[in-house]
Amino acid sequence: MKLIVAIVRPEKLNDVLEALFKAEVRGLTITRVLGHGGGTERVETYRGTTVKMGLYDKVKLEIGVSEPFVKPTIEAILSSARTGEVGDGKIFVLPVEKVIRIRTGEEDEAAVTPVKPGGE
Amino acid sequence: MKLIVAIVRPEKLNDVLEALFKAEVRGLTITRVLGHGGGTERVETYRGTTVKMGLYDKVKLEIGVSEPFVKPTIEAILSSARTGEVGDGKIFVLPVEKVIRIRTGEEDEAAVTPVKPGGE
Amino acid sequence: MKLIVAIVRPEKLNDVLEALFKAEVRGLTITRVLGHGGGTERVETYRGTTVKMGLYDKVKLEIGVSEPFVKPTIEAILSSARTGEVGDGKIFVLPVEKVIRIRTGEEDEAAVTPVKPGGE
Amino acid sequence: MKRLAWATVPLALGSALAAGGPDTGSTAWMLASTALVLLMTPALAFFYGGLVGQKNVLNTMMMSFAVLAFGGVAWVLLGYSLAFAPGTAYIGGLAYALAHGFMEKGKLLVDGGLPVIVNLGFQGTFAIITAALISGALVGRMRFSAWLVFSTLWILFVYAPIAHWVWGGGLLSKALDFAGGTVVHINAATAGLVGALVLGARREFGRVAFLPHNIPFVLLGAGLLWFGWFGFNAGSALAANESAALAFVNTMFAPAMTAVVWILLDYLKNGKATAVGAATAVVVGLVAITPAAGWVGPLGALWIGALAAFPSYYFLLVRPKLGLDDSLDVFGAHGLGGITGAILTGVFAAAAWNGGTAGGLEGNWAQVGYQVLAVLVVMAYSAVGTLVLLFVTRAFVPLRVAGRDEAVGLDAALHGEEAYPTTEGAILVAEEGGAA
Amino acid sequence: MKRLAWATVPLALGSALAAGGPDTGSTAWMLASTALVLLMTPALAFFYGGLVGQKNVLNTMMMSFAVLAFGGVAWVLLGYSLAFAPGTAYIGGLAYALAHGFMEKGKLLVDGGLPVIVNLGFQGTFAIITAALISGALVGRMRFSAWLVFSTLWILFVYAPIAHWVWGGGLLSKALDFAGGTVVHINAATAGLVGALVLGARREFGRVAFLPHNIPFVLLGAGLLWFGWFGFNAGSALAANESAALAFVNTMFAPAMTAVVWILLDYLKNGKATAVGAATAVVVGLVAITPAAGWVGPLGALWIGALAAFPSYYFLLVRPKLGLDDSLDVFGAHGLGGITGAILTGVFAAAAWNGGTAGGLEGNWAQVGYQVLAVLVVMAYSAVGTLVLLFVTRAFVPLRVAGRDEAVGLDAALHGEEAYPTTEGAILVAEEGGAA
Amino acid sequence: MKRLAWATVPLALGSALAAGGPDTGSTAWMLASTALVLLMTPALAFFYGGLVGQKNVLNTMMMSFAVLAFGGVAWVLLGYSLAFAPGTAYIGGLAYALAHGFMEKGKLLVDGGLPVIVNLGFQGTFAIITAALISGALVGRMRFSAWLVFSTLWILFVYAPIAHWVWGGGLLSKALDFAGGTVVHINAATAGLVGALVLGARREFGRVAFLPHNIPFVLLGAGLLWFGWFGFNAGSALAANESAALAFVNTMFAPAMTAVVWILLDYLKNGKATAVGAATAVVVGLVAITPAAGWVGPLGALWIGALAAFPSYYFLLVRPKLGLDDSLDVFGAHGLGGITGAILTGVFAAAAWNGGTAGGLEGNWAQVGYQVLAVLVVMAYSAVGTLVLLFVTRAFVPLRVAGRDEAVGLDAALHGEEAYPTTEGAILVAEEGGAA
Ligand SMILES: Nc1ncnc2c1ncn2[C@@H]1O[C@H](COP(=O)(O)OP(=O)(O)O)[C@@H](O)[C@H]1O
Ligand SMILES: Nc1ncnc2c1ncn2[C@@H]1O[C@H](COP(=O)(O)OP(=O)(O)O)[C@@H](O)[C@H]1O
Ligand SMILES: Nc1ncnc2c1ncn2[C@@H]1O[C@H](COP(=O)(O)OP(=O)(O)O)[C@@H](O)[C@H]1O
Repeated sequence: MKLIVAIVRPEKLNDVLEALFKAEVRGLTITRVLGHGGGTERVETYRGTTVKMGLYDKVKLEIGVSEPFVKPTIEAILSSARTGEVGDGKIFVLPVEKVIRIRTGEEDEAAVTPVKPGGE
Repeated sequence: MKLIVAIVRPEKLNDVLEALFKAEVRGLTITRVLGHGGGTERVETYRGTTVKMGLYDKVKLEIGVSEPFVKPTIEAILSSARTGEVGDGKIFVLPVEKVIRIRTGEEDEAAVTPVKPGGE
Repeated sequence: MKLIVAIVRPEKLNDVLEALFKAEVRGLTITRVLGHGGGTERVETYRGTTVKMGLYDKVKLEIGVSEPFVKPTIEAILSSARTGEVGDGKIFVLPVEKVIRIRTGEEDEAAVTPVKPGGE
Repeated sequence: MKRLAWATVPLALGSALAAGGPDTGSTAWMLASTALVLLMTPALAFFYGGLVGQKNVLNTMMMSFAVLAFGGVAWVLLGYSLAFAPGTAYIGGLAYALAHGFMEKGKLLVDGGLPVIVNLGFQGTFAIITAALISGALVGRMRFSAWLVFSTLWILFVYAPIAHWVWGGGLLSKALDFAGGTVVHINAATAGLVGALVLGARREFGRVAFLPHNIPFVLLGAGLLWFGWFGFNAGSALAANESAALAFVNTMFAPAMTAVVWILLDYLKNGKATAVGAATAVVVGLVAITPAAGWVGPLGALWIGALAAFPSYYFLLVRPKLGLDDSLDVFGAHGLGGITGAILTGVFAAAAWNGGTAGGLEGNWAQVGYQVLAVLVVMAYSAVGTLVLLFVTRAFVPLRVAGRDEAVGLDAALHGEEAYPTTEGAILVAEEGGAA
Repeated sequence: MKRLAWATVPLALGSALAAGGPDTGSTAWMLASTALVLLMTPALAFFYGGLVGQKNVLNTMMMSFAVLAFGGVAWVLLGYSLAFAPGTAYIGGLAYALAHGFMEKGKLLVDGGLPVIVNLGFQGTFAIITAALISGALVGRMRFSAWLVFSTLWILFVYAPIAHWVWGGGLLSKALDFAGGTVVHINAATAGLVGALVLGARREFGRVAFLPHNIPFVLLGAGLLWFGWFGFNAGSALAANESAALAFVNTMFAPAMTAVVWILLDYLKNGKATAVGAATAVVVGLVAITPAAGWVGPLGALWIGALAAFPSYYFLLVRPKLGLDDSLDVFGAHGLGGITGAILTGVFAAAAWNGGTAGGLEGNWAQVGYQVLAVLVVMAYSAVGTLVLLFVTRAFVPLRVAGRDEAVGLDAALHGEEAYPTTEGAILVAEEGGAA
Repeated sequence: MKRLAWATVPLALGSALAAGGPDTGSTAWMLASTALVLLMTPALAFFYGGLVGQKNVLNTMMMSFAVLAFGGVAWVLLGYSLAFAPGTAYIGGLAYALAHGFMEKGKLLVDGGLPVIVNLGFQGTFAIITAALISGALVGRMRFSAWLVFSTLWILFVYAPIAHWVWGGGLLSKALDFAGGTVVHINAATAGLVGALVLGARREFGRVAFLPHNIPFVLLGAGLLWFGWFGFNAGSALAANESAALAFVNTMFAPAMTAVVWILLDYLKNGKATAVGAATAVVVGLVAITPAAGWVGPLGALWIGALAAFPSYYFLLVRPKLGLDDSLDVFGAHGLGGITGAILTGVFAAAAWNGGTAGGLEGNWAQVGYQVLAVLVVMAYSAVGTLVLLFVTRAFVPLRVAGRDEAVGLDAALHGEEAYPTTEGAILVAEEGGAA
């Protein structure tokens, strides 16, 4: 089991979601974050107060996957999130010791295998 | 040391916090996230624009615990966050190499052992 | 490769960013979170409804670094984020299996080495 | 009381009128007042909308806006006539239905210095805000379609008759009610109380904290309500005269006094002056001065403002503990504020200021009796009428939403919208259905 | 039509005037009306600003506020004269430029019971809101400096001539347009349509869902627009008289009816009554009743309100599918609402209510012809004029922003601000440049 | 100047009055104006509330709302009398205290065509907004209870005397101040400056960027302020006459001009037209035209609007670098705008437009001297009076909050509320104390 953490541009999120969907990745969690990287800064002025905004809106995806899904997931993200300009983001692959589905108590592989829709 | 990452329904958060409190888990960090899972989608319409909202509000808890607390923490979450309907969320257990308490510089076990109240 | 996850006070964020900058750490991702710890609670009253607010605004930093940067990064955070009062936060060091820069596909060390500005 | 003046009292005021033409000054003030009172309903939408949680903002606001639409149309077609057309002591006739009765010999009728059709608009804004006020007791669980049916029927069969009794020449003409303390506030608050009891509490009531999602909106609503209330009270003089001026000044200072007392009570209790409290106090003070506005002097107004703070302040504290989910405290603010104001109008009415009608302090304690009677009659009729109409409504459509919808929030469930949509994960749906 | 009255029609109304002094009642109403119409432009800023995404909020709002500034100054210096000074049938002269023409013998001129200078302000608020309306079609991609140039020229060379034709004694004086259905709404909507076509769609159009960022703001805008519209329509009577009262009441009930129909259409389509829909309906109803306000009776107003819902409702549904990025549906709401209202004014004009002018239903179908003609002439001139001015503007400054700026959002890119700034990561810049 | 007119100048205007009755037209306008000016204080709450960070929103807004409460009550009990009752040249007497002086022979007194009690309300709204303005210099660190004490005393002992000098027949009656440039704006700004210096800067001043949390609120506040300012300036004519019309039009176009210049200055400096800047410019323009509104012609108003932009624009840029934590630039906007306006009123006063009073450009340069003198006297008295009252207040309660409260934010610390509460982690507290 791995946790794939990807930071992407917000305007690319829908493309990424679609690519993941095609790669049969179903479950994931998304967080609005602010990224700081190699890019240039933006200046904003509010009356006499001038500030540099060094942080940019980004979106973080966290995707728990079993081993066979690691590669396809990464590839789906790489292909859909890339613009080629500074600020495209990063992917981190973290080891996971255990995954549990709260609803059923199922663990690991079973926990990340999607169920038939019908709920929420 | 482990980092327990749990994604739960926002309306269950208070129950989960209470359960964790009873399990003597004190420190944790909470993030508002959006979840995508096996559930069905919601349709919204704004004038001529119709959208599917495939993301649902969830809450992510991150809890750094020492080994003996791993099991009670997971059990507290499982018992308090479950509704039985699709969308209850997941728990991930991640290995942690080191934990440091910023205030004191204490490491690992000591870092996650609560102090007496009185501060913030 | 490691992922350093630090939870700090929002009012200390700028100091931390400056300290990290001086430590030559460039890339990082920031999330607004709510922390629960050993601190005291705040009471708020809205008409007849009185609530205890047990959560405090915090900021989470996630910083992917290569081994040689682990120590300087932690030290930069410790020195810049500390106030000495309860609520200063925690640092977690997590193992990372792989890092990829989305823009270039570069992996690991190369992925977290900053590029020359000019983009975003 | 006052609306009677409409048809029967000659204009005792300034401006010399060319035969048949309106008094342009009073007409100007009544047009401005009507616009001001109309604004109170969107203002209420913000006052209420700020007080609810984020998942029910639009539903709460739409409950007010919908009355502007459905209630407004019902008013012009039928309600106005039931309230103001000649009829029995219980209800008006149909002579003014469908916008009849405003013309004579091919010209717009002028009476009391005003084009009579102004009354259709001015009185309509009162009917609308009254029904909208009720919604504060019902938010978070009522089916929107049921609200549309109920609120429209309520304007026709609860509001219009009571307006007739008090202002249309009916039953309660001995009570003093300058601008609608009983007709509007006590009436709406009683209906809200009954509605909250019939609907039952929200499922999460008592377990989850219901917090306001946007207190600046509450303050915006309170500010705009105050602004609009000048039209409500001073417009109820139906002329730009001394009575309007007195009502205006009282409407400015009474709620100021209520807010002073409320802030001091807050300090006594918690050591903290809450903004939600201050906004609530302003509304309570406005409610309390409404029946009294043109009958009392400025010092009487200050007393009414001060005294009105107490019942509402303490009732709001205990209400949640009673298990009563009058969600936004319509009864605590408008009911108790209205009752206090109605009774104190009988106490503080000052013959010198209002041109002849004495209150209890000037020896006429009988007036207090008339006031109490009017309060009781209105509450009784409003309670029964509301109950009947809720059951009538339920015959067509369930009153409450499904539990699932209540949990998700009424904005998404009933309106298919969120108050503050985010684009993340919003996938455009093409006509054919398309997309992932 | 009405503004002609300004100079030529004697005051048929009440108040006896001392020689030369203004009618204080009508003056009071016109001052209040001017303030109300001025408020409509900030209200529009909220209506539009709530409908856009978070990265373009300030730019959208500034497009309205900028017209208050640049358009206002242009109006007092030149625009008013081009519209209202004696001139040809096509355009007014320069006699009133630079605020001339308001004094006589060292005193402020009074005519028709009003200080004439009131007209400079009242008409100015119309010019401003008209240009501001156009911006809804262009948000999210237009360079702000280009908007400043274009909108100012547009007031002078498109709005002023059309106002002259209809109200200044020019070409179209046979059409009924009580408060500006053609001059304001059809005119602005046509300009918006042309502008949207010339600018082209936003880059993400059709790929990304453009969602409103704050629907309470949309409701606030709609509420304040309704409030202000009473000045717009009832103020267009230019007196506090019966005609103003009728226009007022119609302005209250017609949009109520539009909202009723719209909500029912929403229920039929999705089973959900949307808040954005209700707010839109109110605006459509207000637009539709604008030309008719003083010409039709209340039942005619309800009919116009009801019928106006249909074309706009269905056009808004298909518009995005046409590939037309009229971003905030200026044409669907103001264009179609305006056309429906203009034509139906010819149908429902009621001689008894307005003092003599019959419409189609009373046999005078020719009036419908005049109405259609006015619509076509205004649309044709507005389209051509807008096109020319866009090209003129482009000669000085590109109309569209860079693609990069469109992606980042116009608030940060063009105004150097965010609507809801956060302090995180904001590093103070010292004078010398300093910091990281 | 003008308020003197209240008691002594006969009504030179239109409407023929029945003996003793009010002029309904002027009464209508004064009621509307009073409502408009009252709305300015909630509007200011939004203008200021949007400009502060998220942790101090409610405190900032409450500083304005509290003046509506405490200041309003103090005004009716005592302040009005100190300003307007017959007394010495320095301060009024007690004849009008406790709402005396509005009746004669059991009837409400009418004078100058108006029910005299209107003045109690109209003047009260001025006193309230003036004190509320000061708060902008003090936000983020002042103890709320200290503000309650200070602002109430300030209305009684700084505002009322100055109003007496200028309008109540006192010292400064030679200066032209149509609607309160010195009494309101320069006075409040001086008090703000002194207050900011006495309190000292916020702890994070100069280290952390203080950014506005909600710029749409700033624009909403500016829009509503503009709307209300029509009552402020045109209402100061105390009648619906030519002078009111002129003041109205000037209030519309002068701030438009200021915004034009400000936007151009912004373009010159950064290439970006800021929304906060535009909103600020509108306020600066409104401040500057306030003393001049009825004294100058429209072109003079444009000049005043244009010239007023410069001192404020540049002072706002340097102010933070001076180490002066006049947090929301009360001095830069209201002080400099007010001084510029006061002096230029003496320059541009146009005898033809105002009925006889010439300014410098027409040869009467002495008037500029009176203007400067009035500015200096008001600033001197305001500074000393404010200083004394701050020390008096400090004798009872500390002026500043604890450092810890400043860091947490004044909303949570002083009011026990957050502006935008979230339910996450909010645990209901039962009566007994209960829960985790
Ligand atoms: N070392 C890192 N740790 C965590 N997040 C990072 C790191 N480096 C970059 N990021 C995230 O990725 C985003 C893009 O990175 P950036 O360096 O700007 O561009 P690029 O990856 O194209 O060189 C940043 O805004 C930040 O959110
Ligand atoms: N593989 C995953 N990786 C990360 N988060 C996930 C994953 N699967 C589910 N989640 C999170 O858990 C939530 C609930 O999951 P879902 O599949 O909808 O229901 P259930 O777990 O009951 O089957 C999702 O909304 C998402 O936030
Ligand atoms: N075990 C933990 N797991 C995750 N986050 C924690 C943990 N303990 C503390 N935190 C985070 O660190 C913040 C500060 O911790 P707290 O215990 O209040 O103070 P201190 O670290 O100074 O003792 C908390 O608000 C929370 O966000």
